[in-house]
Amino acid sequence: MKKIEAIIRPERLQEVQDSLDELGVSGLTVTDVVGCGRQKGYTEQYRGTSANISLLPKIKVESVVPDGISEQAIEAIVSGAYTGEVGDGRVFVYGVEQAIRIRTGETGEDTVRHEMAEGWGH
Amino acid sequence: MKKIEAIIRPERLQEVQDSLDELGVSGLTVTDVVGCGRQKGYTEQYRGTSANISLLPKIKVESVVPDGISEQAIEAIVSGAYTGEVGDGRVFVYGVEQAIRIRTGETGEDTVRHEMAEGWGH
Amino acid sequence: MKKIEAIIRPERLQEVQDSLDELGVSGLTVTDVVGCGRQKGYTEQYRGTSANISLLPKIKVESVVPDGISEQAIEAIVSGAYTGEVGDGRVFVYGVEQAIRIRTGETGEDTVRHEMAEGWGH
Amino acid sequence: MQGMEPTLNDALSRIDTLWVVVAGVLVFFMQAGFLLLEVGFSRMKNAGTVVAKVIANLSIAALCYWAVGFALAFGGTGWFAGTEGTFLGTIEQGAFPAMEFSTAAVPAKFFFQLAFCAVSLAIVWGTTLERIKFGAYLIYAVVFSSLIYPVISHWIFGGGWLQASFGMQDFAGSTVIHLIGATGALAALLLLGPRQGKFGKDGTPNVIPGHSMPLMGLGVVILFVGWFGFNAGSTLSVADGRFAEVAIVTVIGAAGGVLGAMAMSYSLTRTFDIGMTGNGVIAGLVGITAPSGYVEYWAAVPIGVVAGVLVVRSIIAIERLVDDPIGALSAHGVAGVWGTLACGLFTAPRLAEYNAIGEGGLFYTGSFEQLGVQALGVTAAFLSVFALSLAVFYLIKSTYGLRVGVDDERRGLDIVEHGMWGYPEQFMPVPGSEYHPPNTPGARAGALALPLTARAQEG
Amino acid sequence: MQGMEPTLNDALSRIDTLWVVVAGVLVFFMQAGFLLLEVGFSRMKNAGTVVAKVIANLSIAALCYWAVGFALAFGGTGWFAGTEGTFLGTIEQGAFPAMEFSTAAVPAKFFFQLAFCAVSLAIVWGTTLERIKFGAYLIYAVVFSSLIYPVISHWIFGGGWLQASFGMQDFAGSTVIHLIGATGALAALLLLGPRQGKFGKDGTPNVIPGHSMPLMGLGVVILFVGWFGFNAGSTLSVADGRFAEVAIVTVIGAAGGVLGAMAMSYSLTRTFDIGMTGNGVIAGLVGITAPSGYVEYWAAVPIGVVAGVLVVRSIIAIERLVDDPIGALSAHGVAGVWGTLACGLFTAPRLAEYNAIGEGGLFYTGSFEQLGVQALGVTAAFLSVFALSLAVFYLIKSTYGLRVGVDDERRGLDIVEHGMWGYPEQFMPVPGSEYHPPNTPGARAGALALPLTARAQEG
Amino acid sequence: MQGMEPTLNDALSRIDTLWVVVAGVLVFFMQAGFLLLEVGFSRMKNAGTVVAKVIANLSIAALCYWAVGFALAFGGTGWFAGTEGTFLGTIEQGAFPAMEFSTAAVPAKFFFQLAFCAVSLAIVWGTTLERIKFGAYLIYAVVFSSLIYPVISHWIFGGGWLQASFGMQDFAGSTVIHLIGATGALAALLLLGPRQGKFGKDGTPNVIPGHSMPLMGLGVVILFVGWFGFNAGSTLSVADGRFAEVAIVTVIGAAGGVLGAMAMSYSLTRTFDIGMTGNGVIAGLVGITAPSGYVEYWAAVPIGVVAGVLVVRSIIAIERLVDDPIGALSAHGVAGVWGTLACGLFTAPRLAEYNAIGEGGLFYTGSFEQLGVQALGVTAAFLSVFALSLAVFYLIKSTYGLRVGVDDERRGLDIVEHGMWGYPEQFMPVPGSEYHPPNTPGARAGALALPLTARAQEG
Ligand SMILES: Nc1ncnc2c1ncn2[C@@H]1O[C@H](COP(=O)(O)OP(=O)(O)O)[C@@H](O)[C@H]1O
Ligand SMILES: Nc1ncnc2c1ncn2[C@@H]1O[C@H](COP(=O)(O)OP(=O)(O)O)[C@@H](O)[C@H]1O
Ligand SMILES: Nc1ncnc2c1ncn2[C@@H]1O[C@H](COP(=O)(O)OP(=O)(O)O)[C@@H](O)[C@H]1O
Repeated sequence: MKKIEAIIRPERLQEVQDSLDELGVSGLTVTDVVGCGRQKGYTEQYRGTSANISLLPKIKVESVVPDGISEQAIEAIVSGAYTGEVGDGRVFVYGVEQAIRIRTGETGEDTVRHEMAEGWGH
Repeated sequence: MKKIEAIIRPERLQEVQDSLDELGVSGLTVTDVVGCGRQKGYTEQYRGTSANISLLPKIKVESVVPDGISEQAIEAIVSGAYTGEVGDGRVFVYGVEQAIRIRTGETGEDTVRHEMAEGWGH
Repeated sequence: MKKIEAIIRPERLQEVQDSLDELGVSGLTVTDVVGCGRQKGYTEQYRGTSANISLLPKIKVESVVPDGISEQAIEAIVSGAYTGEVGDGRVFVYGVEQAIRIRTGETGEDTVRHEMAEGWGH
Repeated sequence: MQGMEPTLNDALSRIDTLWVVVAGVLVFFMQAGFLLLEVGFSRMKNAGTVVAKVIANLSIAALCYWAVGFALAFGGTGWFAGTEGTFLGTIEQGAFPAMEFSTAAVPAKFFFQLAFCAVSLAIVWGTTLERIKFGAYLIYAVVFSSLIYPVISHWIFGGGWLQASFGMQDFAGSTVIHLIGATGALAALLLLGPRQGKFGKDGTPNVIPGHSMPLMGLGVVILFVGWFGFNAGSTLSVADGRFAEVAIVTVIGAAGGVLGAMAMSYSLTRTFDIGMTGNGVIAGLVGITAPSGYVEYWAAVPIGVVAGVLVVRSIIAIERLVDDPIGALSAHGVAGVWGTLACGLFTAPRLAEYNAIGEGGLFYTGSFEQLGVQALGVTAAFLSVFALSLAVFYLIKSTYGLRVGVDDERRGLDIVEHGMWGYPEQFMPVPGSEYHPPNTPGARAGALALPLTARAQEG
Repeated sequence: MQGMEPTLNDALSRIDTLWVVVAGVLVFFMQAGFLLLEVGFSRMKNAGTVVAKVIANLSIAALCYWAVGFALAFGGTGWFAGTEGTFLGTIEQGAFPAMEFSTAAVPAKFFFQLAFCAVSLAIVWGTTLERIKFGAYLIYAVVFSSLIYPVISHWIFGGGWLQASFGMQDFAGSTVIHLIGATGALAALLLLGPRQGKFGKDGTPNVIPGHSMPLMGLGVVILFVGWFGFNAGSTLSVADGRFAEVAIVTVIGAAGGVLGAMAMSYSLTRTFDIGMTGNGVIAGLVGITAPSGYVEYWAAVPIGVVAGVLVVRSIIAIERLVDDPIGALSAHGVAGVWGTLACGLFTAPRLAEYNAIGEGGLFYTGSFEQLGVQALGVTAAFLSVFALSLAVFYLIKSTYGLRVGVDDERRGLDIVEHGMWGYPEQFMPVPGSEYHPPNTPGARAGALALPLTARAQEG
Repeated sequence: MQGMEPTLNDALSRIDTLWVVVAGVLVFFMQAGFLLLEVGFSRMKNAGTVVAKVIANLSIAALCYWAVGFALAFGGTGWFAGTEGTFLGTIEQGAFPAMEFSTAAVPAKFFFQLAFCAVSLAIVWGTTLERIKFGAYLIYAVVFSSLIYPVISHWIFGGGWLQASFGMQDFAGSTVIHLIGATGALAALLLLGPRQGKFGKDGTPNVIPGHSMPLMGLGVVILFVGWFGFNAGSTLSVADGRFAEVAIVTVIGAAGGVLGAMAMSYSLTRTFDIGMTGNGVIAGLVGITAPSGYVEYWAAVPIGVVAGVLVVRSIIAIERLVDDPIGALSAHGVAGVWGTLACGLFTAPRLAEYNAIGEGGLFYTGSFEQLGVQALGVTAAFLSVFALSLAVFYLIKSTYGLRVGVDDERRGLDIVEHGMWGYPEQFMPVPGSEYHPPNTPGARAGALALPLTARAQEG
C-alpha cells in the first residue's frame, strides 16, 4: 500500500475529489494547512502599516491506496489540481506498513480497495 | 519505531486517549480533518435548496511508538474508536526512521518510550 | 528524500521558518494540531466548576527535503524550536518514495531542491 | 382631524402616553438582550435556534395577549382575573381600573403590558437551552401568554386579591415578571434533565461554557438599557419626575448587583468570572425591580449588593444539582424573590403612600406585616405558576415530547430543527468560503512590492 | 432665552416634536438592523465591507437629502416634486404643506424623513452582497437620495399626484420606502448577475448560507424595534393616542408575518428555517407598513399572515431565477406590494377619513376603487424607480464597473476593497493570536492541583 | 396622588423631563457601543474581558457620581467645584444653578449627567486594551468618577471658572467628555507601553488587527444613535425645537467625518479601510459635539470633514510612536480638541446669544477672542487631567501594578483574569462541541435521498 499525500490549492479540492472518485479510490482524508514554497506570500496594508503574510492556505489530501493503483491515483490528483500557476503544490508518496479498518478489524490492502459506498444520505 | 495514524470519529477521541494512556503511550498529536470512505456524506435542505455535504468531520490521532508496543497500541486505538457503524475509520502504520526530542536533543526510541508525566497543572 | 515532521510550540513557528529559510529549504507545510506528551494539560475554574484541558495547542511543520540536507534541516528546526521547557516537541523523520510537482509534472529530488522564490507579492 | 380644541388635560395625558409608548419600546428591545444572552451562553451548534425561538415566542405572545391575556390581567377588578377588553375591544380608561391612576391612553398601556408579558415568557427558556424540542416552545407560549401570566399578574398588578386585599408591593415585577418566568423555567428544567455530558459518571458537573461572552455582554447591556423602560416606565406617568427617580434607583441597584457579584466571584474563585459579572447586572436589576418605586436611593445599594452576592452563591450551588445553562433560576428566581421581600424591609412609608399600596417596610416601621404580605405573594405566585407549568410541560412531554433525541442533541438543535447551522462556515464547506490568496505577484503591494521582492530574493 | 411665555399650543407642539425626534432616532437605529442582516447573510470573507457600506451610505444620504432631497420631497405641492427648503433653508410649517397637519417643529420632521430616506437606500443593497464594487454604492447613493427617492416619495407622501389627485394610501411607506428600495435592488441585481457558484452547471441553485444567524437575528429584532418609530412615528403627532394604536397594529402584523412564514417554511421543508423566520418578521412589518394607520387591529392578522406566506414562497421561487442573498426582493418588494394593495382591501372608512386620504377598502365598501388607486400607485412607483435605477446602474457598469473581478470575488470583498478581512483571525496569522497555554505547573490550579496531579501520575 | 392640579408650567416641565430621561437612556446605550468597539478591535483572546470591564466601570461610575461626583460638578457655582447635592440629597432646581435654565426635574438631569460621566470613563480605556490588569480599571474608575471628571466638567459645564469667567463654549462635551477621556487614555498608555509584538525589533509597527469588524461596526452605529441623546439631549429642554436642530447638525457633522476619513484613507492607502471608516464617524461626532448647539447646519460640513481627515492622519502618525489599538487618542483626543476650537471659528453669534455663553466665532466676528478662550479651555483641561491621571496611574503601577505579566499577556486576558475565554470553542475542547454528522442513512434527506443515493452509487 502507498500513502499519497497531496498539497493542493483550496479551490481545486472538488476537482481532485471528483477525479479520485472516478478512479474508484475508496477513501480520503482532508486537512486544512498553510504552506510556502516557490509561492512566497504577500503583503497587506492596514491603517498605513504593512503586514507580510508568509504562509498561504492550502489543502492536504491523503489517501492510502493499493500499490497497484498508486500511479493512476497520482495522475488523477495531478490532473485535478493543475492550474499551471505557481502554487499548485506537490504530491508525496510514502510506504504504508499496515492498514486496519476499525469497524471490522480487517487488515491489509483489502481495507483500502474500492468498494461500493454504503449510500449517500447518512 | 512506528507511527500509528488513526482516523476516528470525533466523539471517540476521549476513549482513544484513555486507552492509549492506560497502555502508557508517551505522547500523541491530534488533528481535525474531514474525510470520506464508505460513509458518503449527506444532504441538507436550506430555503428550498439542497446542499450535499461530501466530507465528514473526523479526528486524526498520530502517535510514534517503539516497535515493541505498536501492536498493542493499535489494539488500544481500535478498541477505543469502535462503534460498529460505518464511518469508524482506519488505522495506518508507517515506519519512522528517526525521532528527536527537541528539548533534550535525545534521539531514537528512547524519546518515545513511556515516562512519568511531568505532572498535571502546567 | 526524507520527510521531516516537527511538532513545535505555536510561538516558535516564526523562528523555525526563519532557520529553514536560511538553510534554503524549498518549502514547508504547516498544520494546527493539539497534543500531549510529558506536558499534560491543565485545569481551569469556571463558575465554581473545574475543567481539565488535556491537549495543548501545537504546530506541525512538515518539509520534504533531499537526503543530503536532512540532518541540517533537523538541526535548523531544533534550534528554532528550542526553549528548554517541557513541551518543546519532537521531530520525526520518514522515508519518501516519490515526489511530484503538480505544476510541472517533475518528479524526484529535484522537486524539493532549493530554488529562487518566484518573488514576494503574490 | 379632531373635533375639539385640546385642553391642558389632553396635553398632560399625551405626555404620559408618550412616555408609556417609549418605555414600551425599550421593554420590547429587551428581547434583543435575551436573544444575545441565550446565544452567548449556548454552544455554537445551538446558537441559531435561539433566534427562531425568540421571534416565534414574541409573535405568539403578541397574538395571545391581545386576544385574551390583557383582558384577564387588567379588564376589571375581579379577585381572580379580569374579563373586559378581549381583542382590545374597548379603550375606555374605566375598563382597566388598576391602571386608571395614569392618564396615558389605553392602547399605550396595552402596548407596555404586552412587552412585559413577552419578557416574562423569554425568561422561561433560559434553563432549557440546547436540548428542548422547538415545538415545546410554541405550545407553552400559547398557554403562558393567554393564561398563566395574565392570571397571576392580575393578582399583583391588575387589582386582584394579592394587590387589592393584601397590598402586596411589586413595582415593576420582581415577582410578576421575573419569578413567574423563572418558575416556568424550573418546571421545564425538572422535566427536561441536564444536557448530555453536563454531569460526569460520578455526578460532578462538567464545564460547558457558552460560545460568546461578547454577545452575552452586549445582551446584558441591552437588558440594562431596556430596564429603564421596564422600571421607570412602570410609573405609567411622568408626574412629579418620579420616573426619573425610579431610573436612578434602578442604576444604583444594578451597580450594587455587579459589585456584589464580582466581589463574591473573586472571593470564591480568584477570578472575575465574565458570566457572573453579567449575572450580577441582571440580579441587581431583578432585585431592584419590585422596590424601584418604593425605596429611597440608599436602599438600592444593599438591595443590589445582596442580589449580586446571592446570584453567585446560588449559581454555584444549583450547578451541582441541575443544569441551568444561563443561570436563570438564580438571576430571575432567587433575585426575584429577594427583590420582592426587600420591599417588606426597605419600602419608605412616604412612597407606599404615594403609590397607595401597602405599608412601609420593617426598617422604617419595625413591623413584619409588609414582609409577611410579600412572602405570601411570592409563595402564592410560585406555587400557582409551578403547578400550572409542570402540568403543561408534563402534557407536552407525554404527547409531543419535550426533548430532542440523543443523537439530535449531539448534532445540535440548529441543524436538526432548522436544517442549517447558525454558523454554517464553522461546520460545513460553504461554496466559495475557502480562502483565496491573491494571485498576481505584486498586484496589491504597490509601492511596497519592491523592497519585499528584494527581501524574498535574499531569503 | 425666549421672548414670550409658552402657551398650551407650544406645549402641544413640543410633545409632537419630541415624539417625532424620538421616532426618528428609532428609525436611524434601523441602520444597525440592516447592517446585521447583511453581515449575517454574507460569508465571513465579505462581512466587513457591509460596515463601511452602511456608514458611507448613511453619510451620503444625510448630505444629499439635506441639500436637495427634502426640498424635492416636501417643499410644496407641485404634482411632480417640491422646490422649497433646500439645505433646510426655511423652517416655516407652511413651506412643507403635506406635513402641516402635525404641529411638530420642521427640523424634527426633516430629521424623521431623512431617516426614512436612509432606510430606503439601505434596502437597495440586499441583493448585491458579496460581488458589487464599493464605488458603485457611493455613486448610486448620491442619485438615489438626491433624486430618485425624493421625487417618488413626493408623489405619495409629499402631496404629489398620487396622493393629492388619487388619494393613494401608504401610511408609513410599504411602497415609498420598501418597494422603492427593492426596485432599486432588482435593477442592480439584473445587471450584476449571481455570485460565483450560486448556480451549478445545470442551472440548479446551490446553497450559500450566510455566516451568522445570531447576528442576522439581532438585526431582525433591532429592525422590529425600530419599526415602532417607523410606523407609529408616521403619525408625526401624539394626538388621540393614534400612535400607540399604530404601534399595536404593527406588532400584530409582524406576529402574523412570523407565524405565516414559519408555517409555510415547515410545510414546504419540514424545518423552521431560521432565515425564513427572520424574513417573516420583515415581511409582516413591511406588509403592515402601508395599512398601519388605516386598519383595525384584526386586519393586521390576515395582512401579516399573507405577507409571511408570500415571502417564503417568493424566496423559494426567486432562488431558482436570480441570486438575492438576503431575500430583499421578497421581503421588501413582494411584501411591499402586498401591503400597499392591502389598504385597498382593509382600510377602515373611519380611518381613511381620520387621515383625510382616500376611501375605505373593498371589504368595507364593496368598491374596487381604492384597490385600483393602490395598484396604480404601486405600478407608477415601480416603473419609475426601475427605469431610473436601471439607467444609473447601467451607466455605472459601462464606466466605473459594477462588479469586482472574478479573482477578487473569490478572495472576498473585505480584503480586496478594504485591505483587511472583517474577521482577520479567521484568515491570516495575527501576531499573538496563536494560543498560549499556561506554563508553570500548578500555577492556576490552586487547591485543585493536588488531586489532578495525582491523577496524571496514575495515567 | 398629588395635591394640586397641574399647571401649564408643570406640563412644560414634564416634557423637558421626559426628553432628558430619554436622552439619558440613549447615552447609557452608548456603553454598548464602546463595548463593541473595544471587543471588535481586540484579538479573540482578549474579547471577553471588555465585557466585565464595561459593566464594572459603569457600576463604579454610578455609585461614585451619585455619592460625590454630581455634587462636585453641578452643586453650586464655585469657581473650582460645586458642593451641594452629595447622594442627590436635594432636588431643588436652585441647588444646581448651571442647569437651572432647563425646567426638567433634577433627578432627570442627574440621570443624564451620570450617563455622560460613564461615557467619558469608557473612553479612557481604548488605549489600554489587551495588556492592562483588570484591577487597574477599578481603581482609576473610582478616582475618575468621584474626582477628576466632576471637577474638570464643573469648570466647563457646571458654572466653574472656564464657563463663568471666560465663556468657554462646549455644548455637549468635545472637551468635557471626549478630551478628558482621551487624556486619561494617554496617561495610561504612556505608563503601559505597547502590546508585545506591536513594534518589530527595528521599531516599525506591526499590524495587529482587531478580530471583528462587524461587531466594531455595530458599535459605531450604536454610538451614532446614542449621540442623538448626547448632543440633542444637552439642550436639557425641548424649547423652540432646538434639540431637533442639534440632532441635524450632529448627523451632518458625522457624515462629514465619514467622507473626510474615507477620502483620506483612500488617498493614502488606496483602500477604504473599515476601521478608519468607523473612526471617521466617531471623529465627526466628537468634532461636532462642542459646536452642535452653537453652529448653523452648513458649518457642520467643514467641521466634520476636517475631523475625519485629522483622525486618519493622526492614527497613522501615532501608530509609529505608541500603541493605541482603538485609535482613541485620535478619535476622541485630536477630534475633541478640533471640535472645541471649531467653536472659536464657527459659532454663530445668534446661537452664542441664545445659549448665553461666549461670543460668535472668528468667521463671523473676525475676532480671535472666542478661539483664544477655547484654546485656553482645551489646554487647562488637558493639563489638569493629564497630571492627575498620570499621578493615579503611576501610583497604581508602583503598587498594584498596571500590566499583566509577559506570559499572561500572551495567553490573553480572558483566561488569565477571568478564568475562561470569551470564545471558549475557539480555544479549548468544549464537551459536545465537536461536530456530529447525522447517523442514519437517508434519515433527513427525504425525497432527495433517492437521486443522491443513485449518484453515490455511480461515483
Ligand atoms: N518541500 C516541501 N515540503 C513540504 N511541503 C511543500 C514542499 N514544497 C512545497 N510544499 C507545499 O506545497 C505548496 C505549493 O508549493 P509551491 O512551491 O508554492 O508551488 P509549486 O509547487 O507550484 O512550485 C506549498 O505552499 C507547501 O505547502
Ligand atoms: N483509503 C483511505 N485513505 C485515507 N483515509 C481514509 C481511507 N479510507 C477511509 N479513510 C478515512 O477514514 C474515514 C472513515 O472511513 P469509512 O470508509 O467512511 O468508514 P469505515 O472505515 O467504517 O468503513 C473516512 O472519512 C476517511 O477520513
Ligand atoms: N510519541 C509521540 N507521538 C506523536 N506526537 C508526540 C509524541 N510525543 C510527543 N508528541 C507531540 O509533541 C508535543 C510535545 O511533547 P512533550 O512530551 O509534551 O514535550 P517534550 O518533547 O518537551 O518532552 C506533544 O504535545 C505532542 O503533540
